[in-house]
Amino acid sequence: MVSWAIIKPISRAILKELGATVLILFIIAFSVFILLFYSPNEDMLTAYLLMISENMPVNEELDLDNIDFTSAFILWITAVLSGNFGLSLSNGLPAMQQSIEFMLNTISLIFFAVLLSLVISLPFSALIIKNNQPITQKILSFGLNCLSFFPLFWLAYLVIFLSGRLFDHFPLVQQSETSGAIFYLLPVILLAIGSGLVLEITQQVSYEVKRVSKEDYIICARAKGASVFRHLFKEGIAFPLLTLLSNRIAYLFGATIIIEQIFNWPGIGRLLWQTTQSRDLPLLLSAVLLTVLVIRIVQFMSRMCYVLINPRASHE
Amino acid sequence: MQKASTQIISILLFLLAAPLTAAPIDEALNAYKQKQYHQAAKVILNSTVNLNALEAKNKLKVAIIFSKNAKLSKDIASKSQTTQQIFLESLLTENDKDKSIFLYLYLTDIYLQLEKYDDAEAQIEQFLSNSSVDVNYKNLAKIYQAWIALRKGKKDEFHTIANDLKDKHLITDMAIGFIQAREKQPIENNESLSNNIKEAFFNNRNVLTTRAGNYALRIFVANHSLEDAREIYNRLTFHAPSYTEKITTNKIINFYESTLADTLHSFYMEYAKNLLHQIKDDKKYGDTATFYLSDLLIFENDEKSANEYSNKVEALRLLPKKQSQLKAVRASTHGFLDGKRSRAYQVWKEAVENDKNDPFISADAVLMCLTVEGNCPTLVQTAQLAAENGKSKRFEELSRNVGRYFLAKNLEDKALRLLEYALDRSDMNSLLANEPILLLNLAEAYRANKKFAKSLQIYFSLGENFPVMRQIQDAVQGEYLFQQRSSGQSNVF
Amino acid sequence: MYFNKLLFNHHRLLVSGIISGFIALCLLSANSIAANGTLYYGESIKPDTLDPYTSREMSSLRLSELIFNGLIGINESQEIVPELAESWEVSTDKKTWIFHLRKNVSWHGKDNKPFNAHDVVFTVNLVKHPKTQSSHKTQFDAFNSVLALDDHTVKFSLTQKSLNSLSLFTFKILPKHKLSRYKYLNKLSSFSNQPIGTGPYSFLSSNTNREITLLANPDYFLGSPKIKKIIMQPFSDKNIMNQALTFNSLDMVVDVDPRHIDELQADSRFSLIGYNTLSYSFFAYNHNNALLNNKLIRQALSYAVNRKQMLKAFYNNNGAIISGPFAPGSWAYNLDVIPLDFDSNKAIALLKQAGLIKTPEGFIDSHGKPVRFNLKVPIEKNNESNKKIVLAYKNYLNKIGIEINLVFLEKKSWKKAIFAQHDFDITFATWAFDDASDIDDIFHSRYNTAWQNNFISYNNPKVDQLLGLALASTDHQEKRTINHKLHEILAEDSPYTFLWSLTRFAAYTNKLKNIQIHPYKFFENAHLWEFK
Amino acid sequence: MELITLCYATLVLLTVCTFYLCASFGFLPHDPEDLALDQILAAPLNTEYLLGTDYMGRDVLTRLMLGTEAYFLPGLLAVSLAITLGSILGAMTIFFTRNGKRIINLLNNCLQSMPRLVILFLVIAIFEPEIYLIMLIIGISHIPSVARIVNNRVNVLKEKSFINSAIASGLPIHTIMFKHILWFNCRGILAAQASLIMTEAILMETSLSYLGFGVQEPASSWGNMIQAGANYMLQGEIWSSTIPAIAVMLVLSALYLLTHLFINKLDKQ
Repeated sequence: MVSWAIIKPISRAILKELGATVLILFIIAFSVFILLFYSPNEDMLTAYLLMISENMPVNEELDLDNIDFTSAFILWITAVLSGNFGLSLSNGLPAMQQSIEFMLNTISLIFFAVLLSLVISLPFSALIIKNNQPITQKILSFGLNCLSFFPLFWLAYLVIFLSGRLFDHFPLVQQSETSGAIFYLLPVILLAIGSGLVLEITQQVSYEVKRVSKEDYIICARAKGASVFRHLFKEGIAFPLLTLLSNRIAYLFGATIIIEQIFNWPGIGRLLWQTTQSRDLPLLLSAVLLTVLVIRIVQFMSRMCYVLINPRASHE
Repeated sequence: MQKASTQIISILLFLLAAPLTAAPIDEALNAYKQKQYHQAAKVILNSTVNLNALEAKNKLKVAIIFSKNAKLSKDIASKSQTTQQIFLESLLTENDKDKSIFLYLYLTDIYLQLEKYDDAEAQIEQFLSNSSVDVNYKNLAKIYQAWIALRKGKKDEFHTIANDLKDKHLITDMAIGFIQAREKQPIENNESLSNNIKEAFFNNRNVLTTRAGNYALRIFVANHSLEDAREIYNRLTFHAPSYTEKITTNKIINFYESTLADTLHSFYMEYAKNLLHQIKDDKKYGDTATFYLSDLLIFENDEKSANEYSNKVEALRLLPKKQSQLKAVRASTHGFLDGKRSRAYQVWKEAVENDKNDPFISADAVLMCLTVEGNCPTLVQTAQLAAENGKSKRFEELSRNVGRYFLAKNLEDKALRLLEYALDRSDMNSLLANEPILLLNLAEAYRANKKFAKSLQIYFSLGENFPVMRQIQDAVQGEYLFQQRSSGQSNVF
Repeated sequence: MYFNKLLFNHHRLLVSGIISGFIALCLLSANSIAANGTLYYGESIKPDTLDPYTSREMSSLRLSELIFNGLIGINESQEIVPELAESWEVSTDKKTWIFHLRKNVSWHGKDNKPFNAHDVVFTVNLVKHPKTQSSHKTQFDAFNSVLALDDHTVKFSLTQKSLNSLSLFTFKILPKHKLSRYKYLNKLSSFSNQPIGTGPYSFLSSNTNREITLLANPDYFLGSPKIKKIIMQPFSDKNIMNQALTFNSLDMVVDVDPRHIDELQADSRFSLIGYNTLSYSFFAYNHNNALLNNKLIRQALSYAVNRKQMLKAFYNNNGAIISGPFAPGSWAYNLDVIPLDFDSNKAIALLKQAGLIKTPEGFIDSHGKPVRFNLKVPIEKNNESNKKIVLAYKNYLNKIGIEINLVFLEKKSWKKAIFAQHDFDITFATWAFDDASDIDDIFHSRYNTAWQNNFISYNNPKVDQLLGLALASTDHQEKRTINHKLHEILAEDSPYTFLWSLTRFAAYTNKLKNIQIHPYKFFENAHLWEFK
Repeated sequence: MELITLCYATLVLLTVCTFYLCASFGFLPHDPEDLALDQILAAPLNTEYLLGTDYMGRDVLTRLMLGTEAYFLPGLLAVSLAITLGSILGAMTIFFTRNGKRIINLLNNCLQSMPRLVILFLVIAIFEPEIYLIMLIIGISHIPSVARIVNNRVNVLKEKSFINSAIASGLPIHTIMFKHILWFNCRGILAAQASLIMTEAILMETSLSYLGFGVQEPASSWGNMIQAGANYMLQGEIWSSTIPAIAVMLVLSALYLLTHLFINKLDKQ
């Protein structure tokens, strides 16, 4: 039985978020395009515009060599809206399709990293909650903290160095044919620990659970002998996790740039880096837009989950 | 008190004496350890140290340095003959009017050493048919003719040609003396020739050309007047051409003294043998000295003393551990030179088969077979297998010697493979830290496999330590020039 | 080692516990292990383009060796071997060459278009087009005209005869049917990224990592290649590339970093093989700068640099210091020219002689401005030995009182600044040559326009004249003499500070056999390589 | 406990300040440009070089001291930019209509949905990789988030009708804005925010150094020291990168502890 009371706030939130997402995508596209339009490499822009205008009904008189900003932007945005992101300048494949391919690799990396952080940090926070000694707690979390304060790439080098000494054969590099899961090992561990995800989850969850369990109604319920687990899970674990995820997702994408660079991981971060280096405009633009889109989707989803669990939140 | 004062005095004496005797030898040993053998010898010979007055220990050190140089010079000499032959022949075959007539003369020289007398004769006649040559060179050509006659066994013809020369200069006489010294003939007018040389170059400070230096050094060595030879050595330039011909403004050919390396070999050899003879009865170092002496005798393929030394080597006692393990192989090698060949093959074979883990005895057996120019295909095959399968640094010497053996037998690709193995096994972090003889053979193997750039690269590095290498470098450059086929591209790396 | 033990004797259990738990998790979804028959090799420089003409980097030239063929080829023992041409004739004046082409050769791709004489003619005209930007154009200047006599015969006439005329025909042939809509070659054309050739390997795919997959061409006319697939993986981090090799993720590394040589040499699983000895590094001085146009100043800069020390510290003495514009492995190197020794006093004296004034703060020029040069260097994450050299150079010059302003540029902008705009004072680079040792395009004043190799705008009539003579000479010894003279003049004139020549090393696993590496083309006979 | 953390944090930050002062007055143990090419990658705790030498034979300690300038000053720039502009913008929201706040929210959302490194890439691709420019971008990109936090605080204050009563009591607007809102009520938050931004700026510079676009040599920064040393790490020469990495860790942990102190204080308020 679906009641109007649930549907209404959710649909309202969906509409609100969708509107915001579209607006944000537009703003980012616009500002990126400004940056690129005024960059010194005009010939690249011309080549790019030429390419996207090839299979489009464009005004024949448009002079692509001396195009002004508005018409260039309109040209680009119409092309993008019709799904035409152009072909990559460096390998001639459709740009968006490639970006999606790379994005999937990154998403799997991030997914596993989040999973791993949960696997590590939930038991850990349980441990903290259970023996309620502030000193050990602080020292433990401070130690974890220190790990995430080391520069990520240095940590990666250290792990590679040590794993090389420890295990004789340690597959470091993903080969396109043999995407065996073992290649995920180091990058995922590093992403989880080095970017501070483990630490933050531990802190947030233990803090929130403790806070919630001190609330009056929980104490009350406990006294009555009712099960408080559902509530505790909702308030103490699910909410902080969702907030954290939507706040940190952009940062995680940033961290993958370094990780992917080190492990030669064919992901979107590396793609972004390489396309800025090679000035491969079509690919760069589609990769940036895709990244923003994915981040927005993740934020959107977590918001939806939040609203689903707690319909009152849609008002905020 | 007394003890202290004697100590102080002895220290003072040591400090005073040290710069006079020990310092150059230490410096030389240092260079020797860094495999700069030429530098080591040069330091000793340039210093004021009287080698005959040294203690036995230092004499041994110096003798080892010299014998190393002697062996290397021999190898350089043989490599330079082959490379120069190829280069000069390809110059000869190039269809062009601007050809140098001196080509014929220098080619004769090479052919003579390679014992191709008919070719040599043909070349020298070509040279003499040209009328516009300076009289000195004409005389030289005639001397070469005489030399060919001598090699063919006609002693009288040699003398008649030598005596009939007109407009003789000192250099002509030196050339005749040089040939007699090389052929181990008694040198005519020995006394006066030596005196003339000394007068011309020692007192008057005339410039010693490479050619004159080469001749003089050989003559003095043949006379056993080592101190004079040393004087000549100190003034020698090792890397200069002995003749530069400018054919047009844009075409210059350099000709190098092809026998210089060989002369150096004889010089070092004589010196080393001399020193070793002096200490071979020493109580402490006598046995080691005898061992090294026997080593040199094997290297020279000396058959006369082979019998005597084959027993002597067996009886040596006070040897370093490594050398004493080599006694059997060395004694049998002397036996080989004495005619007991099958016995020697047997001993070598056993050495190779029995010693697979630490292969320095088998490496020595292969070296012996190579040195006495024996034919031991099965032995080398076993050694080759061991060398290819062995991974550690100890296999460097074995691979090197097997590679050298193949190179000597003209199996260039096999040789290159094994020498590259040797380089790989040696694990040195810079090229020049390797044994020069390995590098020299490797460079030659590269050249023979037409990998000229690599060959030249090694020669270039070696040339810094061994200036006499220059003649090979020039010839390899020349051969490369004729063989290169590319069209000319340059890229940013 | 001490550090390892300390750390791991105690924590090993914990760490391996966590890791093995995770491995178990991962293995649930593990795929198959690498199929043998694929050769992975690592490069540190991503190729710009894949056609053989528009790029100027070794990495793409190596690839083009796999994809394309010339009419003839040169094997690693310097012999001319027929490739697309079966046989050839030459007129008596050596100016007209007629090539009979191989029949039954087809281009890669599903349509199997046959290769014919028109492709050859098309290629020559395409590269000769004035708008084509290629550093290979000098080679094509020698062709006067080219004509297809029939489908399998081509006639070339040359402008002048030269010593190695035959070698001109090693240029790679491009397919006419793919490029017919282009008038000239452009880096941005789709062909440059998805090339089609006749060679032993055909281009399969390239992803944005520029990981390039090549597939064996079973119909290759010199026999089907033994290795089914070759995959080129670019690494932005040389340390990781080396690790990938030692952990068996790669089968071959094309250019081993000097600091890994010792490590790989000691490892019996790998073979190290040296190649391209014909290359050298240098600091180049822009002659458009009024000060650097002065020979004395350039000489002074060369004197001020202690090359021996740098070679020892950075390369462990694995290289040779050179004195002039040729590598010591080349036939043209003049052994009589001795490299300048490090002598800072002489450098200072020369600077004073050139009219600069020494003050306690450093040198100033006649207008009282401090002498200050911009040294532009590409940021190459993977080649940090370059950075060391540049820093040491700056340090040496600071010591004699000349200020160097280091400008690190991103690689693309560096190329543009150096080769196109000539906007720099000093730069550091490395040339790689083939064995013709032809420096015509580097020092001839004719080649000082954009994207040509004389980017320092060197102009010396005497050098120009000698270069012309060397090009036209048909006498081997004469050619050598001229080059020796050039060496002498250029060493004296110091348009560059010539540094050293290093051997490049490739490393490969011992699982591979029949490996022969061509001294400067690398993959020349890759179709014979195989796995054990 | 608090005392210990406070001591630790001040000690670390004081050391950094001393380093900076020493570097700017030229009190350095070695000449930073002096290359000892025969002493490359010397281990720490030797007689001549306390913390060893780097890959060019330069003294690590000297470069560590010198590096504070290029490493922290740009970061401070980013922080001060973000904090001043962000807090002013946030405080001014009292005059804003609902839409004004929405714009701030939207901007913040925009910046939150784009990895900051990507923004930096775009800027680097177009302009030169200059550290101050990079830090300017970092600073600017943090303005909306600071503004939003201040705005939230202002909203809370508004609910307590704190501001309205202040305006009613006739205080001038700027006094209310700076003194009452920002100083009395936001200083803890702002300080925490500042140290967060600083942390991010530092890590960002280090990451960019790895990609080759941080502070360029020969100027030293801790980031490029770690990067250069890391090249030798896999050969077992771990010290020249570990020392600056540890230094970074110490500073960041000090900042982290300070932040927590502020936040705790705030909680108690």
